[in-house]
Amino acid sequence: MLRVGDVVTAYGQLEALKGVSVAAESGKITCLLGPNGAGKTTLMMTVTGLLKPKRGSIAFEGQELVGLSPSEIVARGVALVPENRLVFPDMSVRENLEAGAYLRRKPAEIAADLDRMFERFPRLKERAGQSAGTLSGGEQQMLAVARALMSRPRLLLMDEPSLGLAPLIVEEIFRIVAELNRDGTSIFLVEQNAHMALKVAHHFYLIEQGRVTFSGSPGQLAEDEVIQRAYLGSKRG
Amino acid sequence: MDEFLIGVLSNIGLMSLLALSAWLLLVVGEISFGQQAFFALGAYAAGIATALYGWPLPLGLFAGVVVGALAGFAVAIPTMRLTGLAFAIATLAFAELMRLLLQLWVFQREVDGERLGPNAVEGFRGVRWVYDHDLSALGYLGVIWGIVVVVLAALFLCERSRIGLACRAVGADAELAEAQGLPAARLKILVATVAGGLAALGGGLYVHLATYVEPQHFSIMLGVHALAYGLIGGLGTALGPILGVVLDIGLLEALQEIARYRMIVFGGAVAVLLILRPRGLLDEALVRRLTRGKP
Amino acid sequence: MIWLWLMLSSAALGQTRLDAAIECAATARLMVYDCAIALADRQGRPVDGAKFKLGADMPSMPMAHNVRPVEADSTDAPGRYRARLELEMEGEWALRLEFSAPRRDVVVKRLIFDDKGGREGR
Amino acid sequence: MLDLIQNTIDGVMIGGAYALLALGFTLTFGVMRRLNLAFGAIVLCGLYAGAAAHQALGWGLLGSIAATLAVAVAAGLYVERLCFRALAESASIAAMVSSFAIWMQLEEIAALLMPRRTYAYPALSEARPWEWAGLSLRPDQLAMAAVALGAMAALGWTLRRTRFGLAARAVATAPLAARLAGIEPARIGSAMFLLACGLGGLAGALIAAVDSQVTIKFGMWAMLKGLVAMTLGGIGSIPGAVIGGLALGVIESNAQWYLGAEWRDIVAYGLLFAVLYWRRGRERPWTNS
Repeated sequence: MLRVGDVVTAYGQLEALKGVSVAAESGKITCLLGPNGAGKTTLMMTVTGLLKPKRGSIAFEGQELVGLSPSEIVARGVALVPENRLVFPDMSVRENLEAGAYLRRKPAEIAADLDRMFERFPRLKERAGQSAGTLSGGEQQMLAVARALMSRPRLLLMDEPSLGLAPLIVEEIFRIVAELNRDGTSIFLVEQNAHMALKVAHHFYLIEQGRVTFSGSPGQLAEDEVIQRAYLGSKRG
Repeated sequence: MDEFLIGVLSNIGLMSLLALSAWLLLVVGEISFGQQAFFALGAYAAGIATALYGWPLPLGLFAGVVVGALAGFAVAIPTMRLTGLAFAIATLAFAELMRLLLQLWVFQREVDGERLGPNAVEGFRGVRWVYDHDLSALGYLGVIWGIVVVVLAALFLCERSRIGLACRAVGADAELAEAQGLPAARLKILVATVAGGLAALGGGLYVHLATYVEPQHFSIMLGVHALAYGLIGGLGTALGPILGVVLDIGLLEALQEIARYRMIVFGGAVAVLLILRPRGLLDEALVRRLTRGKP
Repeated sequence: MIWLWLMLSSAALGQTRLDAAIECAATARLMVYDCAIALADRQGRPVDGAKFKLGADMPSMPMAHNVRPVEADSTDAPGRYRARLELEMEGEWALRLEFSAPRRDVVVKRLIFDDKGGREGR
Repeated sequence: MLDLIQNTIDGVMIGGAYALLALGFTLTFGVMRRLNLAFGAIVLCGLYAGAAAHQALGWGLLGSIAATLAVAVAAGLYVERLCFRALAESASIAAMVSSFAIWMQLEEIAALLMPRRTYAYPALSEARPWEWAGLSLRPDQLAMAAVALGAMAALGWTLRRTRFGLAARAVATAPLAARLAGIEPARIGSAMFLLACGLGGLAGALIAAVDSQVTIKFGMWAMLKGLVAMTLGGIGSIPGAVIGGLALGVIESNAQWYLGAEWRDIVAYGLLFAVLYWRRGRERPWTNS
């Protein structure tokens, strides 16, 4: 469904992605594991059009995404849950969700989806009128996921959903990830938390210093080694 | 030399000092809408010294510089903890306060049977040291540009010194510079003090050329022009602000056919220029390329 | 060097200072004014034979609006001169009389210009 | 006491127009993080167009206001394209200086086309002041305040209840997240810029109609009042702009009454400096809006 081919993305002279090729299959959870600074967030921002790659191609359902604006990419059905639970802190929970449906034009469908989100995330319903900045970290992460879902993506990208959250909440997040996938959303997530990610992923990649260094199913590589390389990278470890 | 040309060249020199003052603050990353206040203080102080107390011009100018630098220091202390737009508006508030207070200030003495000195909105007339001492217009032009050259030379020396490098670092990223152990706040206060003195020097020279000043000379219009010249000419070198002034007042004013449309041409040209070169004609990158390979 | 030269330059000259009264009338051409200037010394006696140019500066933006100075002509009336001035817009202008005779001097007058002419005042 | 009440009423009336000017700055600053120095000149262009329509074509109040709004928005479009749209995200100083250059340009064009000192603008109302219990109320000022209030209410509704308002607030509070939701900040910024110019034009038209004239100095005046009012209420805050505008009006009218006309602006700027000092000049784009 998503094919990233030999993508190079640079900040000035510095190449953060040095030719990355990954793929996410329809109906599956694909996971990209790697340490800080390996290029995970850069890849997410490149796929969503926030960064322009120097070269390479990104095809979604056979259509090229490189050159499209973030807004056009959202419209094609790719949505990102950004790192650090980037919500709109001064807007209410409900408004955050409405903003997620910005590109959709049918009020009735949006309202139905809003109800569905409140059903899935009852905590958000309780706090619908509250401003998002007052939510706890876990609640903000739920909100960020729900907001991305409001654009009705066929592929949901997630950038380190477990970052900075308590273990119990991390488990809940991954339970939701698995649930969403069961309901038919394809998911591509980047993580440092290999232990949790390997539990849900159908396929995973390792990325180190801007290059993909392993590709396979969970179990193909010893979990200890994956964890080691996902946190520290192989060259330093 | 044609008198008009002498007049234009004199104005370029004077405006350059004010533009350099605003440029110095831009180098450390601060936008000031208020350098005209120090220009005003310099003009009033130097004018009072020569016209009311009979001091010689050099001493009068020096008095102006001292007053301007002290004021620059005094304003910098409460404003330096502000950043960005807040700092810019604080400098604007100070400058407007200064101008409004000058509109109220009467301080007159009888000199040779004539009452002289700041007279509220009427302004400060009769600062005629240059005329009383029969200094020609060309001679005074020499004085102005002599001073500009000395100031430029001093700034070039500073640019290569440790303080100069530290200022550039603070301008690029104040927080990072501070993390590296540079006293960013103190450097900014130092620069604001020097900038105050520099603007005051320009003001002192201006009042002796014009023989009179009045508070409305020093409105925000003057200050924002100075700021714009600094950016248009380029942030990379002290020659930048001078280039900015020459382009506006010099080039376009001198071409009398288009003088009436000066701001229309210049305003549009500046907007286009800044799209192409957002840090001015002589920006840091160009200056680095030009000076590379030299000792 | 410059300082030294300035310090050594001549001391204040004893002189008679000039005073000027200016009134400008609008002409058929927009922004062109005929100015009548009356020169007197401090005792109020008309001053004849002066040579000066009339320039203008906008107090709201000093150093930028340089109107090219025009030579003033003497008239038959004692102490009366005239000059034709072209401005950029109506409003407040500081007119600057730059004398070369009887001695180098400057007199600045502030006038407000409108469609009828220019008068001293605020 | 009666004086204080009268001054406060007068201050609130003019403060409504100040608030609109302040909102003009705040709306652009919130969405674009840019200062539009050409704001006053844009308003001036609109007012000159209104005055020209009144003089040359004999248009009345509503026609002149319409001309003012139309030309202010057109001038705003020019400034937005040239100074803001074209400059990259990091060049905020360049955008500001560029807008200053266009301020000069617009003012020069205005002065060349209409070089007179003052131009007549259709009066808002020539009805006599109402007197009540020693207080007097000018109907035209009341109308100005009412229109300003109406405009602010409409703006509030737009920001809270429309898709555009939602997007604008999203861009103001978290631009990156907004882009990820499919919102295009550049497009929202342009629209907000034009809306701000329209509000500025409306404020200018109201003030010119109360004075029934306009001069070339109006642009600078409008810019300073807007900037001061915005900063008094907290840079970038929408309720702050409204409060700052009203506060500036009330402070000015009381200072003028008790201290004299020459102290009016001194008090305002002194207070501005103090507020910046005490609040450390925090920029709070659109919080609590």
